[in-house]
Amino acid sequence: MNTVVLLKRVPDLVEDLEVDSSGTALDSEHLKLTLNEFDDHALEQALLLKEGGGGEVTAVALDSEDVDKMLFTALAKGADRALKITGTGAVNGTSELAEVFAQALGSVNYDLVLTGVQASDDIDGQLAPTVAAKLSVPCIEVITGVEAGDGSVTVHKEYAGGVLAEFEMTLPGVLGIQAAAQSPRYAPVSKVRQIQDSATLDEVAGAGGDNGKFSIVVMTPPETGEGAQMLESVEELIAVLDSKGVI
Amino acid sequence: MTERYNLTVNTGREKDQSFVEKESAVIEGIDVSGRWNRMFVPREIQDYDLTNMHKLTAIPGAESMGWCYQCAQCMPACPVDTAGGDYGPRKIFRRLELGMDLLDSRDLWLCTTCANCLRVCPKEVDMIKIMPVARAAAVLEGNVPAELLEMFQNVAEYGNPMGQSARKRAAWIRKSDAEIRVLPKDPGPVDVLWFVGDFYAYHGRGVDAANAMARVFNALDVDFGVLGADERTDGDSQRLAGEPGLYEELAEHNIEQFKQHEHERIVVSGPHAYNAIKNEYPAMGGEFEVEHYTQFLADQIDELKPLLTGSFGNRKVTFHDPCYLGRHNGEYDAPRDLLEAVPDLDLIEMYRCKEQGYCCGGGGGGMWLDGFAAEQQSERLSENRVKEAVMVGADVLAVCCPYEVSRFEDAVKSTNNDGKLEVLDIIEILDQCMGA
Amino acid sequence: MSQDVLVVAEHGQGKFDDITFEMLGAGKALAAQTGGACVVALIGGSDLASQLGAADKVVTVDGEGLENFNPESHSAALAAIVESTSPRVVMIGYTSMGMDLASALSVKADMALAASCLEVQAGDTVTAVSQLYGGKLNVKTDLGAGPCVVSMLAGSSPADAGKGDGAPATETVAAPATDGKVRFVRLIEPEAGDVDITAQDILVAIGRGIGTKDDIEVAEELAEELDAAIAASRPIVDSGWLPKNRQVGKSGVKVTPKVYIALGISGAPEHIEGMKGAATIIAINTDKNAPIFNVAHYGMVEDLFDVCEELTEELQDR
Amino acid sequence: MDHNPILVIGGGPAGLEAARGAAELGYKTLLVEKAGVLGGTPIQADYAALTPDMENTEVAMKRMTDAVEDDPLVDIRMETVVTGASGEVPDLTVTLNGPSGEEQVQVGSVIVATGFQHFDPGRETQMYGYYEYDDVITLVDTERMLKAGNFVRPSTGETPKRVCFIQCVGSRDRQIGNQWCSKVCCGIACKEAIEIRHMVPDCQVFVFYIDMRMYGFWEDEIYWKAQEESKVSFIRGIVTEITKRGDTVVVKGEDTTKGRPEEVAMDVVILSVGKEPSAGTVQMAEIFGLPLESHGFIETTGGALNTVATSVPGVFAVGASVGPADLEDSVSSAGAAAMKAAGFLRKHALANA
Repeated sequence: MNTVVLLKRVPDLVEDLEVDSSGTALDSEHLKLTLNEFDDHALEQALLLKEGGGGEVTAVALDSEDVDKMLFTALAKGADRALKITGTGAVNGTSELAEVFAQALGSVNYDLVLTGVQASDDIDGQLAPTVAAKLSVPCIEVITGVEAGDGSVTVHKEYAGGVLAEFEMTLPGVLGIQAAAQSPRYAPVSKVRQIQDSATLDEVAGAGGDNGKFSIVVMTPPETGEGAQMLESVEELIAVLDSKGVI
Repeated sequence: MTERYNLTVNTGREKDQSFVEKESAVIEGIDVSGRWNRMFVPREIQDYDLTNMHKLTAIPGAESMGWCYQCAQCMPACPVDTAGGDYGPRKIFRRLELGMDLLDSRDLWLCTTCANCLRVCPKEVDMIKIMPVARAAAVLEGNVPAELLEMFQNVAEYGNPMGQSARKRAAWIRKSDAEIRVLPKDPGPVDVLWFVGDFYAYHGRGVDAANAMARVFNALDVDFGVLGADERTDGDSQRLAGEPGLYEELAEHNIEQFKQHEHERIVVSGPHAYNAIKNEYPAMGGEFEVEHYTQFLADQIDELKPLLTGSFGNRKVTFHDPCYLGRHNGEYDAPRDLLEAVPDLDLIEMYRCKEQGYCCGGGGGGMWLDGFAAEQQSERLSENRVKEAVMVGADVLAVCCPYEVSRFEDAVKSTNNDGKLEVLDIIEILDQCMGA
Repeated sequence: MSQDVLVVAEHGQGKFDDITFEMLGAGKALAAQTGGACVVALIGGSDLASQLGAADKVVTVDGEGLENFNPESHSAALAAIVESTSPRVVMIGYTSMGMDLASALSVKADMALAASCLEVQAGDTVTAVSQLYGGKLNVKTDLGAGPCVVSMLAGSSPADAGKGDGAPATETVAAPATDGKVRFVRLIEPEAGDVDITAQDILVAIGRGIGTKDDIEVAEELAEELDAAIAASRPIVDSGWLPKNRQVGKSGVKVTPKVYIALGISGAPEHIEGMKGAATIIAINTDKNAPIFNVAHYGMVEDLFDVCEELTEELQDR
Repeated sequence: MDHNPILVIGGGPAGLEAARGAAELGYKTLLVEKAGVLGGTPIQADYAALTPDMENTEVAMKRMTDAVEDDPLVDIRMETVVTGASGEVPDLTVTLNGPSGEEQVQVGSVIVATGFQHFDPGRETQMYGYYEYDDVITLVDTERMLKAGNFVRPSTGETPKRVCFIQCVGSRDRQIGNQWCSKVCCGIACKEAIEIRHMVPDCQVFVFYIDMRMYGFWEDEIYWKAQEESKVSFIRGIVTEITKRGDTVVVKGEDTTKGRPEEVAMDVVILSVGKEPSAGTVQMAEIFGLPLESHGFIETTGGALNTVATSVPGVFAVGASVGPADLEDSVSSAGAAAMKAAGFLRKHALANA
């Protein structure tokens, strides 16, 4: 089974996010991008499927800051091929991103497309179902388990409260991965550096999207309302617990 | 209410693979599943399968693992065995002879590279060389304890093991009451380029020491600057813990930073940074004059002494030699010279000091294997050491390695020595006694 | 295009999820702004329609394969309802089921979409406020005048506003045929856990800030002192450090204890969704900007280990 | 200078060196060798290489035999034994029995260099099954195979995968009466282990030992090299018995550093047999009236400071005839004896001048 993993770089939430003077975009000067953690799970799940039943894994990402390293890391982890989509410029939102990915997938032979269930910057929907709709293939979101079958996959979709629904999905299709069967593996930097020197990234020119059907009015930190009453010491904390009658 | 969890996902490799453990076992109605199961190993040794021994000793750098002739001199010197770890170079050798795959074993991760074994080993079985290359091989195979893996990921992503924002490395400087020149913002030649280090920059107790250092430098009129957010982890612990590529990336970065700013010498807060810059960076193209802060200050003891106007109240202070300042780099005097310069400070020695100094457990990546190691040992190395400090009657345990303040403070608590022993960085002691 | 607001009901195992009523309340308010009706799309389980008294109208689709949620057949059914009702705004839950429907509908029906919404307003155009970036920023978007889809965060409006008596008018749309590419097999209930955290008075919840599996011990000791149970955010459970039945939030459970102590939890919306109903929330985190402090009643910017240890000791001494 | 020749009994390394030394000092020497070839045990037992230098035995021994054969002062009698002696040195009458029959010669001094014999592992007990199992062999058998360049399992002729040495067979054992350490077996086992690893690189070699007795330079030049370069495994704890299981022989013992019993299958087991006084040594002692020390070797009387003098003036004993010795010991004592025999004759000549 050949699997494609769509990887997306998102703002790193470890950093403070600042909005630029327009009020409608993040301040790029202080912006650090990192791989969407759910996409990392999608990649892990793809690698597990390959290790379990063969096939190839192709990692696909849009050209952006540090994307080469991210793709070489995917190769170091065990992906067979890395595809960089170039020349798209800034992409506005999930719908446009999905359009770019869907077009790029035209040049790839795949059975299954995996990507993260969501991303912290999903303004206009999630990537997996959006790409699937554009490709006119089935999709299931919030997947925590995938088993390869013959021309199909059996998956577990997670609902609130830990209830799982088992589905069978005919391939080709798309899955939005919530969690891989194991934590995403670590790619030793030595290996990444070695791959960087020996492997190459495939490139494909990206076609522009539909520019999205929304515009950002303003980005603001959430109102804190009254906010929390800040405690300065454990004594104060004990007083609070005492007042709530729990100690 | 004690809780028991029913875990289905196992992420760590915490058990010695050389032991056969039944999934469950009940004897006379008592469930002895799990770690007590070792009794089910066949008592007779039925094979000496040396495949794994040969696999290991074929790794360049790990050859000497096969040289052990079981004299066992390493055992009493090994801090891990002392702390009930059932561990030591001789035992690793024997387990290898019995078929253990070190790359897939708990034994790979317990060594702190303290070099006590090498100090006494007549065959020069060199764990300091063996462990990093063996671990690197294990890391490539994906066999890494989860704690350590998280550290690698944090360092790879953010340049510090805490996983904190790289930009916030300089955050402590903004709050400091000392005058600190941040070279990327305020470039120009300086005498001293101070390599602050992760713990001084990010850890609460480390920041205390960093501020103390800045104040002492100010008082001595040291012409110094720091790299601020451009600094990254020195990489020594990552190298020793088995991520040579990550080490190289960090070293390349730091060397480039060091070369960008004109300076006479680098002064470091930590022994690991000292070891890396002194002994490892040259191979990466970075030749620099580097001093540990105790060495730098001990050289100026005559200027320092008149500034030490306060009293240390005749408190008894004992000093813990950091492995990477002492045994690895031969510096035993500078820290003691500084402590002896403090008025009304009574310096006493622990039984295991200088060349024989005990290890805090944080070296060689141990800092990020604390939970893993604690599970394998009857006590933490830091706890063993704190007990010794208390035994010799010390009021203060003085350290000069940024890993150690938090390690030993935790150990003071866990050994119920709260209030009996204070852990202070030497720079904090100097700062306290500078009057105001 | 009508001015109606179409609320997509979410249900499972014979009852509506809270989000259905939350959206119904919000949908009615929105319909008041558009001047249209608030219509509920009920796919499968048309026998539940009687509980939707607050709706102006209920459009149901029933048929084989719709008894249980199925991304493919429910998407097709929703598309049929949207085609027949031609609403201005479709409201879908930002939930596991809703995620399968909203994006697909947006592409297939060529409608604008805003995800993870806290609120929606309609004037000449529809605007929505999405909670994004792990709760660190709210993004207000303009979805234009045309039809649009909004997916609503659970808990973004009160459920009570969507509850009402009466029997709304009911319309039925025929279930469209599908390719059968997605086939429902079965539901798997979580294994009964040792502790039901939804039934606890006090929860000590741990998040990513705990650092390592072994450090959970610190929280456990505190929990023992408080006679509390241990709960966790998603990353802790994903790492296998605690079992699934301890997970609070979107893909875990919703909890309403008297006191919820959040240790090292930053407060991603997915987590807050599950715990904001707690009577008292105490958050301890080293990052003073962590979104958890927005929902917490009490906060401490401290290292969780220090606080836990000190608190545990103090409690032991009492 | 007229004198009766110095009689050197035994053409092994010690005898050859004694003869060469005496001749070099200008004394006529009569070298008597029982076998048809010079070179002693290293040649007769087909040693492949000498310990510790690993020099080819043929080459090394040829150098020694050439030295005596090329020297006109050395009279060599092959296939000849000493059967009697009467009178006193320096005018001792010795009866020789050789290819040309019995002959009496007058000798001025005697150097006994009759060497040792290997312990026979079946002599006292069969616990190692030497005569029972084809794949249980001795150091000597191994030398033969190594010299032939074909180290195999004797039972099948196949290349072995696992071979072990068992140290101290016939040595350090009160039960069988040999309480001494044979001094060289540890080194020879290491040497052979190295040779096996070179010849059969896929074969794992183990050495079961009580303590590895590597004297002087043998420590790092043989033992450490065996371990560090040839990756021979040394397991502390001696084997107690050997049993046959299917196709393999199983060694049973205790791994003393683990404190656990071991039962490990081997393809070939090599018994590191020790040294005993040779039959020739015992006979010569009788003929020349030399007392034996408590272990059965010829007693020397000078203690540590004169290692070759016997209780009979003018009669000296060297090499392994006086106790376990390595080549260095044997050759050194032979040199000392040559010097002392020459000195004995010279003193006598001067006294009678």
